[in-house]
Amino acid sequence: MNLDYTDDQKAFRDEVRAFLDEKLPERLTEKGRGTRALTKADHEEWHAILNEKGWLAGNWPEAFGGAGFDAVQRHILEMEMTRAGAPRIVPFGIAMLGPVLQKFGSKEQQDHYLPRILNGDDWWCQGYSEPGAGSDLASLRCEAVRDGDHYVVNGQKTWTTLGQHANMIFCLVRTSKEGKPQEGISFLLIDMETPGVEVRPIVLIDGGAEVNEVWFSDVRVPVENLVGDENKGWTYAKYLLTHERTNIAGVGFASAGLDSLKRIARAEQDGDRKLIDNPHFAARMARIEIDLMAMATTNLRVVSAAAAGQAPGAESSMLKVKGTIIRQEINALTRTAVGPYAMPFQSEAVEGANEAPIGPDYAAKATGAYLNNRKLSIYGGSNEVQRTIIAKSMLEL
Amino acid sequence: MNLDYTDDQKAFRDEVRAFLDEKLPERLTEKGRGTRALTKADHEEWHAILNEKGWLAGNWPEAFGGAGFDAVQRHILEMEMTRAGAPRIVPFGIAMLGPVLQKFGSKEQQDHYLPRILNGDDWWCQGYSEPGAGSDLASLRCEAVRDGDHYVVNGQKTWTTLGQHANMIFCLVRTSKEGKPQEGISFLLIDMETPGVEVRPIVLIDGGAEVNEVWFSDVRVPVENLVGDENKGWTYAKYLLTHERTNIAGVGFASAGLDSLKRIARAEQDGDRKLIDNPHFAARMARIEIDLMAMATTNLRVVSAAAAGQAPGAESSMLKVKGTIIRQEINALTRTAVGPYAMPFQSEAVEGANEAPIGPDYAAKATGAYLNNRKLSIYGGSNEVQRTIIAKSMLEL
Amino acid sequence: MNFDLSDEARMLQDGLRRYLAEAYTPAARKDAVEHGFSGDIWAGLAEMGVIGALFPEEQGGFGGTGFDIALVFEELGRAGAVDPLIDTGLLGGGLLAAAGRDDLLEAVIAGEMQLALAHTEPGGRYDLARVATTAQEDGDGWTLSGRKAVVVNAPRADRIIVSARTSGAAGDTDGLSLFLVDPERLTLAPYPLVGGGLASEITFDGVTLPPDALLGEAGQAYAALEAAQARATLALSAEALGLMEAIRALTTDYLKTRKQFGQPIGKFQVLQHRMADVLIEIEQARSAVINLAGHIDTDDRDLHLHATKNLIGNVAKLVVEESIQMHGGIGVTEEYDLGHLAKRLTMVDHRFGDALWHLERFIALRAA
Amino acid sequence: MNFDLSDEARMLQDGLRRYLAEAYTPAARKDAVEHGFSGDIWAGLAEMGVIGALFPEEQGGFGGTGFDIALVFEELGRAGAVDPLIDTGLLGGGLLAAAGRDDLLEAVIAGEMQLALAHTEPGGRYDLARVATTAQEDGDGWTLSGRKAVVVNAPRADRIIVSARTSGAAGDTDGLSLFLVDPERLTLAPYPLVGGGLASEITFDGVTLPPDALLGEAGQAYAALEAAQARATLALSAEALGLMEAIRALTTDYLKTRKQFGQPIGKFQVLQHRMADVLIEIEQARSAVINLAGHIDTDDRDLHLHATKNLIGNVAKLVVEESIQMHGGIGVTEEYDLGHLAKRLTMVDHRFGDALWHLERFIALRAA
Repeated sequence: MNLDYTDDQKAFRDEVRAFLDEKLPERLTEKGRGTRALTKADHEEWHAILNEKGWLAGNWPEAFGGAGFDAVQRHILEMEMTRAGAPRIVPFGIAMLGPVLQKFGSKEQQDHYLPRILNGDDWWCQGYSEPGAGSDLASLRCEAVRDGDHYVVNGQKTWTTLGQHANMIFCLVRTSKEGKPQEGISFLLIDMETPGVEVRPIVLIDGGAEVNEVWFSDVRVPVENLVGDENKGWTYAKYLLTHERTNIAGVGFASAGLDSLKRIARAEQDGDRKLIDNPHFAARMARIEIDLMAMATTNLRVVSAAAAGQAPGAESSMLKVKGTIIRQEINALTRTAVGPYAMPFQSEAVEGANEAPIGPDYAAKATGAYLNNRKLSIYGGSNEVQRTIIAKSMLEL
Repeated sequence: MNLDYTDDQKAFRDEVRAFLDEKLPERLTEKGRGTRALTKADHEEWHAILNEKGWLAGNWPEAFGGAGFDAVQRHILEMEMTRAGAPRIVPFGIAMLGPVLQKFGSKEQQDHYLPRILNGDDWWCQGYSEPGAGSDLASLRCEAVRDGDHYVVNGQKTWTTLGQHANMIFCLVRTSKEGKPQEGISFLLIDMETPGVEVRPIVLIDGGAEVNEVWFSDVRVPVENLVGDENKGWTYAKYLLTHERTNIAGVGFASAGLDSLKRIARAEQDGDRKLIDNPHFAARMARIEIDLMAMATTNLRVVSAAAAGQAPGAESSMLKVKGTIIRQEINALTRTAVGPYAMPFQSEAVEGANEAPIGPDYAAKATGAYLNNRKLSIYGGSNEVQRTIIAKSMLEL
Repeated sequence: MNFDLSDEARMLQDGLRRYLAEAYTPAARKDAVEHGFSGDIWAGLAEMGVIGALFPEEQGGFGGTGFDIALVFEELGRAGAVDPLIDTGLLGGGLLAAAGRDDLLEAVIAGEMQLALAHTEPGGRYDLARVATTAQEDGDGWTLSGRKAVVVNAPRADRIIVSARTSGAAGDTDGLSLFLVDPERLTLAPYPLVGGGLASEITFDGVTLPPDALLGEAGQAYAALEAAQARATLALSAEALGLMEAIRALTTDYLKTRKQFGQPIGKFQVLQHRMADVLIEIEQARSAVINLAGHIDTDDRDLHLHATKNLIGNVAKLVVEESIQMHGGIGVTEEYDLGHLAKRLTMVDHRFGDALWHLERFIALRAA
Repeated sequence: MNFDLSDEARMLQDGLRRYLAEAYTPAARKDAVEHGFSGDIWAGLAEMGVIGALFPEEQGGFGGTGFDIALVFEELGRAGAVDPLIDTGLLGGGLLAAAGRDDLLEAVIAGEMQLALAHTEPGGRYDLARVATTAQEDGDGWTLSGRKAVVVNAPRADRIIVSARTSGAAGDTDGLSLFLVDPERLTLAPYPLVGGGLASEITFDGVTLPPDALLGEAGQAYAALEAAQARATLALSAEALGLMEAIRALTTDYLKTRKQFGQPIGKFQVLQHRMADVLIEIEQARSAVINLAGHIDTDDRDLHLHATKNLIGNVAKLVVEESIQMHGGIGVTEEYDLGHLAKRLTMVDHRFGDALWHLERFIALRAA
């Protein structure tokens, strides 16, 4: 046993740090820390910088233009980027669709779409959830009916994150109502410029509009946009969900959040002392930090096993649950930390958000982040679904 | 709305206090506070003192020799007795069987058994639970087969508290296997001197042996010992369970436990300060006290409604859950408070327990009480059963 | 001991609940959220005597007990009402009453005057004595200098009551004075609050006031501020209870109608038990509000104040988080009712001291 | 970065697990619970090299890393073993090693000597510096006066290491000295411990010791005590992890076999989800033990010490309470295996500092 990185891993970490020092634009990290949202152009700029270095698709094999990193390298890259305040790599093309196409897509699909993801020619979004089919994906109803060389798609998707920026969407659609609910599902790639596709923003509780409904009315999709076999989409979806779970614990986000919380607690006056010296506040913060120290090691254990070729099982679910609890507690305590300045409504979506924030800078995002991040335990398989997976794998019931 | 007692209620409280001052033997309260268990004779002595005053059966109508107190008076009596450190009134005859006989028993049963309960001629115990039928009472299997003027009882009961002192047991027995499981159950009174009854102690995790298994082998019980109608025992059992829930919140026990915890925390040295001045300890204790202050008022609301003739519904279940959580947290924090002196095994059941305790007096019971009181959330309808009752009554599912 | 409402109280409760259920339409709420309050509803509340119920007869009202306050605000909470009754009624009105300004109080009770209390300062958090703003007396009156933070209802107030130091230093309870200020003397940039309503930051940069702007006795305002804030805290706690009940009702309905995996999600035992725990805690919150209401005019006021606000803060967090989780995605959308209620309930912990703040003071009182 | 055991470590783990599964029969455990340890098993452990695994080669062992300690004690915990390896090996043996007493250490590693550390005093709680017992030097040696509390394994120890003050006052880290005492010089009344084993209170009422009873340098014992207790805390935390795993296995089996309301209770979603939370927390405990094991000889030792023991204490409470609750009545009976395991796991929080104690010190270290 050895908790330290190997010399090679340390060298890689140093390389990442040097790269971020040099190439990560200050303007983007400032946006991340402040009240302003990253624009589509911001994301594209950062993707291009990473792509130039060859690190945009750390998880892709080199044959497909990826970096071919192992799990530990990917972990190092993610941790260092988060620590440096870099924008998150938009996951839909890189982390989600890419692996599916590489495993199940046709040669034509791979040759066409994979380079376009890397180059930023396509912005993908995800069409999984439907109203009435949240955690229960198998019950989805958006249907695709074969009509000659096309599928005709009708229905609705929802919770489509950043769909407003996307020109392409990968969808689970129902192509058969026979057999078990999950047996009649297919995996379809849809150009969002096709007539009949409509995107409507959903305003969230924090005032932001990063998620969308996507409506399909007689949308004609060429049959060559089917990935793999018809009615086998459930298999591909599960494969994708496994890949989505890279960095499922969110250790980097939690660490960055905790650092930020500590800065706030050191700045906030609480009577005759700083807030960080309030023993009751400090106790809540310490419990979170202690939990995070342990979870970070659990995460490394899973990462290390993955690098050695072992597929993570219920451990992913454990990391998801614990990771979201920790991040949400950090959000809750950050809201507590800013005191009365949690009250002003300071949303990116509200006019005037580019004005100076009300109260200290660090207060502006606290309430919005708390409210918005309630989603962490809901999406990507709710924590209830994860607990059932854990129990089943343990109790064998 | 008015949170104060009425003048009559205050007068009653003062009367109770004066009575306890005068009549409650110091020897019994000392035992309660120390490491020694109350003997059968101790319980009988206290029952006799209460009976002489006419207060032993506060919940019984005066026609049956009870005090005929309303819910508020009973609450006052219970709170004052607990506060004074009086032994608990043994519930099996007074609180459980008495109301069942008064409602469903024959005139002969009432005339014979009720005075004997008050006089202390009979010590009753309860034969409800069976191995394999804990919270799921309807699945019980101990059977009574009619044979002329007798039932012949075979089977086993368990968790029979203080059964070692009892000469009588009231049992739920299966008299029919037809219909729904709860339809074939009868309520039977059994003399424990009858051949074929055997009592075996169950040693608990704290070393005590207050609960027992009771075995029945061809035990012949006269048919006149059947309460009410054959196969209607489930109805009587449910009625009994409702009555058992008087004082279900255990506010008195919790208050006494919290007072004791505070005394310990004021006595315990913790570095350069007393433990009560440790902010992290104080925070846990304050949270319990704040919870208890609210629950005490919830309890009064239910008591007040009961005094006005309203039957408590899911409120009993809420009080049971919250009440046991609070008492168990007090036990847990008391164990924490005594520090390393939680380690010596100081059980009443262990030889030498009448010697001076190891460490400070107040430490002797801490670990045993913590372990033993895990039962609070298990018996009398586990907290899981209570939560289901609450949810059903609210969700109407 | 009696937990029943008097007939008058029950009539007020029924009337208010019915009125709000009818009048507080989505449009009216939207109006109140964006503009701080809805004028028609404010007039309606005044007409029903809701403002008067907050004051005793000797102050021109017909209520004023802790239970009256709790009753009114539980109903406002249940309706998700935004109207600034705490600011105008309990803070502003309470301080006017303490200073014997019955002339203005009459207008408040009639619904004709809106008030705001400019007290908290940047960095002051929840400490009532942490006022650094100064008021200097000269021959012509008073000169105010300092900054006030998150002054709720300031943009809509007809008068703003401003606390300032006439002696001592930030943290002292002595030396605080109150001034009645016409907002036309100030530059107020309004901003919206989470959960609705408007507030302003206020900077006093040598603002001059006439001599009669002083409210009550100079230097002696702390006790009045404490009493007014105690009643406001009771009101906010009762509002929180009403919000919890509304959220619980919404969530219960959702559990019964929303289907996943082939059945209403309320059939899932795990959600049933968690909902049972939520219900238990809401009952705890109800009792905590009763405790504070029953002790608001007694020596035990502060003990119950700290206990109640601590418990309310903790239960509010549980109710918000569990109700959103049980709703799933829809729980974090703006459009659905839960969002508004959850935001208001979340903000309860950010006024008059949060759960940790009250915990520490409860411990200190118990140790005293 | 590598979380795999070395081949040697895996062999030791497999061997120890097999040995304990066979040798630690109910009768052997009963023997150990009542008498402090079982002689045959102690000899067996020594023969397998389990004691030697706690010490590095230069001290006559063949291990001594944090991971070696964690491995051994996780297995002892899994078996519910009572034997006082912490007292004899890590506390006593560690202090002998620090004082260079290789002669005695050899006997310890061979399993031929049992030790106890008499350090904590009544009222001293978990504060390592709170020693009031004094040792006075005169021409003929040392005179000890004072009281020691809950000296684990004292009744079975061949030698007792006693801490006493040669200068300073209770609370000072300077001035602590260690003495090696033959228990025949003392009157020891043994008493049983919750979860098994024996201890004594020890009163030194002018007990005289020869000059060579001093272990190490006079007045300089604090650092050695701290280091020995850190390793003992790692051992205890790893034992707790093993106990958690054993309890989890027992509870999982019970959930699969126990039927209520017509089905195995493990089919109830509520118990499934709570068991999932228990499992998650046990994984947290495993990682916390790894963290401490990996940092036991680094500058970050104390940060991880406090974090790990805090987390272990909290998770232990959860595991004990949930496992008993899921078992129902049988969970509180003495006869069923869970009782023994739950008691041992509960007691983990009462040695070397409880969860609250370590939380406060973690906060202090982070603030430093």
